[in-house]
Amino acid sequence: MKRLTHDSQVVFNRKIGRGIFHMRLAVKAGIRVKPGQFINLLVSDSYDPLLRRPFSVFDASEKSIDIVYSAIGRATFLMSRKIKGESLNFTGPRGNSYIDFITPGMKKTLFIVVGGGTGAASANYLAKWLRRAGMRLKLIQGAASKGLLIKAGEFCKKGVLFSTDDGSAGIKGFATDIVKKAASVDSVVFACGPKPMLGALKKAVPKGTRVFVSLEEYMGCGIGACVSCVTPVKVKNAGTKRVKNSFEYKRVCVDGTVFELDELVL
Amino acid sequence: MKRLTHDSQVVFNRKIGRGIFHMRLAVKAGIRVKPGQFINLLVSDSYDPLLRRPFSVFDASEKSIDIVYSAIGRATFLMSRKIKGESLNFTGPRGNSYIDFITPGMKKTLFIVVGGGTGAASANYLAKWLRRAGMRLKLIQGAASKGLLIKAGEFCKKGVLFSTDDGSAGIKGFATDIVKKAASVDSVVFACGPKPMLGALKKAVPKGTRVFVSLEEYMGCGIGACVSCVTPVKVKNAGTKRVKNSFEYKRVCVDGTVFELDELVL
Amino acid sequence: MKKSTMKTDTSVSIGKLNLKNPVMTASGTFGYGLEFKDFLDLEALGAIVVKGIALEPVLGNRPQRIVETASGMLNAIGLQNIGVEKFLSDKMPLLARYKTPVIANIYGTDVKDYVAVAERLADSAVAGIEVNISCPNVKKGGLQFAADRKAIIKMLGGIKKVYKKTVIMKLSPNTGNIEDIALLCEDYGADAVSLINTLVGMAVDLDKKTPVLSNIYGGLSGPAIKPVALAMVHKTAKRVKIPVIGIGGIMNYRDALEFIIAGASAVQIGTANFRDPAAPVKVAAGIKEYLEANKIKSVKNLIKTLKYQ
Amino acid sequence: MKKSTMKTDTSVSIGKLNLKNPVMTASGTFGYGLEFKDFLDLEALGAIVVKGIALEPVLGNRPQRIVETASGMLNAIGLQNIGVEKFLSDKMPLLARYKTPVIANIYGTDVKDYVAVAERLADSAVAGIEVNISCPNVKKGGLQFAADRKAIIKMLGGIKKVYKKTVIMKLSPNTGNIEDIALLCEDYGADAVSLINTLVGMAVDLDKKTPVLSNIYGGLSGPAIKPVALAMVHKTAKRVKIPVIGIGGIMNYRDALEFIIAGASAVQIGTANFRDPAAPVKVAAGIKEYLEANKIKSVKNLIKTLKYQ
Ligand SMILES: Cc1cc2nc3c(=O)[nH]c(=O)nc-3n(C[C@H](O)[C@H](O)[C@H](O)COP(=O)(O)OP(=O)(O)OC[C@H]3O[C@@H](n4cnc5c(N)ncnc54)[C@H](O)[C@@H]3O)c2cc1C
Ligand SMILES: Cc1cc2nc3c(=O)[nH]c(=O)nc-3n(C[C@H](O)[C@H](O)[C@H](O)COP(=O)(O)OP(=O)(O)OC[C@H]3O[C@@H](n4cnc5c(N)ncnc54)[C@H](O)[C@@H]3O)c2cc1C
Ligand SMILES: Cc1cc2nc3c(=O)[nH]c(=O)nc-3n(C[C@H](O)[C@H](O)[C@H](O)COP(=O)(O)O)c2cc1C
Ligand SMILES: Cc1cc2nc3c(=O)[nH]c(=O)nc-3n(C[C@H](O)[C@H](O)[C@H](O)COP(=O)(O)O)c2cc1C
Ligand code: FES
Ligand code: FES
Repeated sequence: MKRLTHDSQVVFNRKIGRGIFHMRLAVKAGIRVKPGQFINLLVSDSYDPLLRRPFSVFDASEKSIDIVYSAIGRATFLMSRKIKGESLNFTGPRGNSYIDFITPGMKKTLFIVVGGGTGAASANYLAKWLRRAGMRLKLIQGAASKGLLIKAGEFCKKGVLFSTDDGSAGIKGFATDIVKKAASVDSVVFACGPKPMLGALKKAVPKGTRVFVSLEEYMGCGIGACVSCVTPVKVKNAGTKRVKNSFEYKRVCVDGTVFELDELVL
Repeated sequence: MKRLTHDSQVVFNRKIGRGIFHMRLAVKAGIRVKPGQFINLLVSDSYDPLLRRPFSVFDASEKSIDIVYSAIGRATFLMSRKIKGESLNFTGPRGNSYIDFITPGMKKTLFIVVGGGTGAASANYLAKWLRRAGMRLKLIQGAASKGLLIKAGEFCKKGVLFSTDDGSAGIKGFATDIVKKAASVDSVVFACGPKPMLGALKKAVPKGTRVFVSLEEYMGCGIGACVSCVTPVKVKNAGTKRVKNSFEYKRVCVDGTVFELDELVL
Repeated sequence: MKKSTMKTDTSVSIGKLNLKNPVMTASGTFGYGLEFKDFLDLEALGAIVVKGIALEPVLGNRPQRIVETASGMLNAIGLQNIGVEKFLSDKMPLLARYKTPVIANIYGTDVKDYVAVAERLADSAVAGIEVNISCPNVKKGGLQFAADRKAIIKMLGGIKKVYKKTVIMKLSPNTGNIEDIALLCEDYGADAVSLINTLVGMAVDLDKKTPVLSNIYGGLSGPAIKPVALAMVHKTAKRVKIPVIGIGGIMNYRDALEFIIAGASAVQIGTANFRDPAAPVKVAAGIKEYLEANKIKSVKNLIKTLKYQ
Repeated sequence: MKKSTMKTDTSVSIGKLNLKNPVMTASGTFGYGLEFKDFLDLEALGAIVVKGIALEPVLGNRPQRIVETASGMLNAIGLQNIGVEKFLSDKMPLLARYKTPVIANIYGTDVKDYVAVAERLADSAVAGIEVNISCPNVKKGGLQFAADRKAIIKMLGGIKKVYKKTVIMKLSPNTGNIEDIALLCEDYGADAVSLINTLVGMAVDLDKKTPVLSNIYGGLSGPAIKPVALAMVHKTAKRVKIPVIGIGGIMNYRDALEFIIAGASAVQIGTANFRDPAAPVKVAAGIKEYLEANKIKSVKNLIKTLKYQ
């Protein structure tokens, strides 16, 4: 019981880009996080902001969980002011994982891992996992401009490819442009980023390439109870007598966040 | 214009008793504060807490304003966590002053200054003023117990008298017990403290002694506009044809906070 | 002192139901209950009120379905649910394992539908029903019943005929006369009333110049509405004899006790579950501690004890 | 480019009134205006709406009169005011010095009183009246008129006969049909409607077991009610042709623009004045900057421009 609510302490909370912060939370040993999962942070004792805020796990160890976040609104501004030693409560980790989709047959597969914007957070942890598992891997990060690139963790390693919309770092263009060159039907793409990027991915890869994406939706509970975070997913056998609708709503927080791109109604 | 709204920075925010804090705010030079006045602090960017919170000025210099506060609820808890350098906005100083009631004929008068609980804040600044003006003065502070006594500023000087309800410091009993011994018809009493203490004062002094008290009421605006902080004050010529009511409501924030005890309907 | 008088009694009665404590979960904020089993002891709850159930499955509204507001949130889920059949076959057997009464929140698009769902639940393990005539987020089956006296009379008549266990009517704050509707429900056989459902609200996205919610309007819940809920519970409890269940912005045991003192016989915890999934059991525990600390034998002795100055 | 088209136009019309910008102060939160002259430039306001004025002075309710709630506050001032005579002799001459229209918020305990105050103001420097039929904090003259169609018809008939300048009806959110009441006001000659007044609410002091406010109930205002206000403004603006003035939890220029896009022709700033006494001029300045930054010639081009997905 209650094993999914945790009190943690801020270890550090560094600015690592334009409005982007890297926060490490110290947790009691024994929390297992799979790549792609998120935690749901209670940012304030006050009722404004009221709801928890979900963040993908950027990195995790036995005793800590890292997130990388962009200070864009009320809760994230408050977070950016937290200092070492302050307490933060979170629920989770929750959600499925990219690696749930890895089958034994994928031992030789090239995994193309793409993070757009703060979507790079879960891409980092996934890349680390794949590297440690000895998988073949290409890591790509796209951002609007140099200052918004997240240069931490796996993204400091050699061989990572970057793109910026304005060309201020890496190639000028979108992360999907890099994917286009790298992807083949035999590769598997894992991606997290803004909706338009996920849409563009579909066109960037050869037909038949398997693409899995992690979605972000506005969350109420983060534990599957309120059905607010839903996304439309195609229904098999749609149009038959028993199945009236061509899609159903699935909960991003527990049915995802990772879905196969082909199944989504984008 | 706008000269009554100020941005200030926390210089220090020390714990000086059980749940009691002494905070110094650095202000632009030129704010004049009279003893008994208060400032109205905006504690948080969040809308919860929503309203400003009023605090009596405990001390003031050309470049700083001090307050002493008890952390009893949401806003004051937030205040207690503020650290050096953080910004706080306040309106004021507002309200009348104890010294508005000092007449030229009071040069030789003994001023009995009483602070009960956090009411000691304004008593301190008043005592400092009286001492500097070369007036005769007896300073008294009452609290529930030793840990709640405010030992700072004038209260560290010799000759101050203390009372605690439980006898853990000073005399055992109420501040009004000390007043009883000290007061004569020729003395003037200035007091700030909880309502029961102010009521007890009436009985503690010889008939005819002038007593002035600073009131605390729940405040909306702190600038005289919302008529929420009112207290009933006796009306002269009540019962005559023109004056129907025996009392009228006066605003504590601008008509007070200091009233002559005799005029109040307690 | 006799032993029996020393134990603190937190139980309350709602219609034919005896609850071990006055704390229920609010419909729509607690899923089908099972989602919370890793966060709290489901048996420490007074009752579990599940997500609104209709005769047929409902897809619900397009996203975006919720948005945070100052100390509150708007939701326009559109009553997405799996339908009564699937609820009975897939969820209820799992829920029935816990020693906590399950109350089914029901709704329909017309009176007939409501009655049909009630009838289908009559012989199930469900301990009682809460009839939602107050959802602001669906075109039909929501607010049009909230203040429609004739429809309510017809609905209660139909339901009482087919459903013999406890019937709670869930009332809308979006009327000028919630007490009158409560009285009407009492007159026509409701065992209890629960209030409030959400207040109709709206959020605008200034950058896109569109409503934030796909449904345009949503229901406001959370601490923001607590004062409104308290006033309505107080006004209603003064008028009716049946139990009033207080709902709206209850975040902790102190909030809950305020509702109870103001007239509520039990409370429901809604939005608080999103901030703290263990909130309902913390509220129940807090009430018990309060009773013990203040040497109050039974929580019943607190109901409607507000004093006036 | 012609010079005249280059200037950003923030003016709006409400009835016969031309306001230099759409930002007014909300009655009861801005005193008689003069209290704020050290905090802002009174001439930078679209209009000053003063505290509710009655025929005779009113003492108001016993303290405690207000209390903070989550992102909101309850007030039960009880319409303490100095009466229309004293307002005209003591306050209006000082207010009239500023180049900003003054709107008098008026109320009475019966229709006759309302009409009498309006008549007394007819030849004064007051530029318009706002008729408060929605105060939740007085036994008479408040909510009983809020949804009473006959009384409203009678009241508007009486007022329009004696008062020829702009008449704004201030509506209550404590009804199920604010749009219908707005339509009625339009039909019977109101020049504009303003909404919302406060929502009826209550706070309980758990330690004392009493209501916090001496009046038991109070009116809820502030950011907490903004979603409710936005929904009502949006619904009303869809139905009526006269201008709608949006009120409720507006704290900054972005909030104000949300109301305008949703259908408001002007806005009023209430509780925000307590947090920041300069709020109304900051809102006005923010709107102007927004128009300039987005190259929108006139704020009128934003009114009711909400798009639907
Ligand atoms: C599964 C998931 C993983 C995420 N991971 C990251 C991450 O690693 N790094 C990162 O910077 N951001 C991440 N986000 C987004 C992050 O949750 C939002 O940026 C954050 O909630 C904004 O809060 P705010 O109060 O600062 O902004 P606000 O001013 O409240 O809102 C700004 C925007 O943030 C989003 N948002 C606000 N509240 C919620 C909520 N309760 N649930 C979901 N979205 C919300 C909305 O799109 C909103 O328009 C993730 C979101 C999800 C759903
Ligand atoms: C003129 C004046 C001078 C004051 N000086 C001091 C001082 O020097 N030191 C000190 O410790 N306290 C002082 N107070 C009291 C102080 O303002 C309250 O303790 C503080 O507002 C509590 O806020 P909170 O959020 O922590 O408590 P909450 O949990 O919000 O409320 C606790 C209690 O604080 C009081 N309170 C809350 N909000 C307000 C408000 N807006 N206006 C007035 N009272 C309120 C109420 O009595 C309430 O029951 C003064 C009050 C006034 C009116
Ligand atoms: C996301 C969400 C979904 C809801 N769904 C339902 C529902 O299906 N049936 C119902 O009667 N009430 C529903 N409600 C209303 C709640 O049960 C409750 O009445 C309301 O939220 C006020 O309580 P709170 O402030 O504690 O949340 C829902 C509320 C929320 C926030
Ligand atoms: C302290 C206070 C006093 C008020 N007095 C009046 C009044 O006299 N007449 C009136 O029509 N509205 C009165 N109101 C209501 C406001 O004008 C406004 O409609 C309401 O507060 C909602 O706006 P807000 O959320 O911006 O405060 C009062 C509100 C407050 C907070
Ligand atoms: S956030 Fe509640 S179901 Fe996903
Ligand atoms: S606090 Fe508003 S008048 Fe005193």
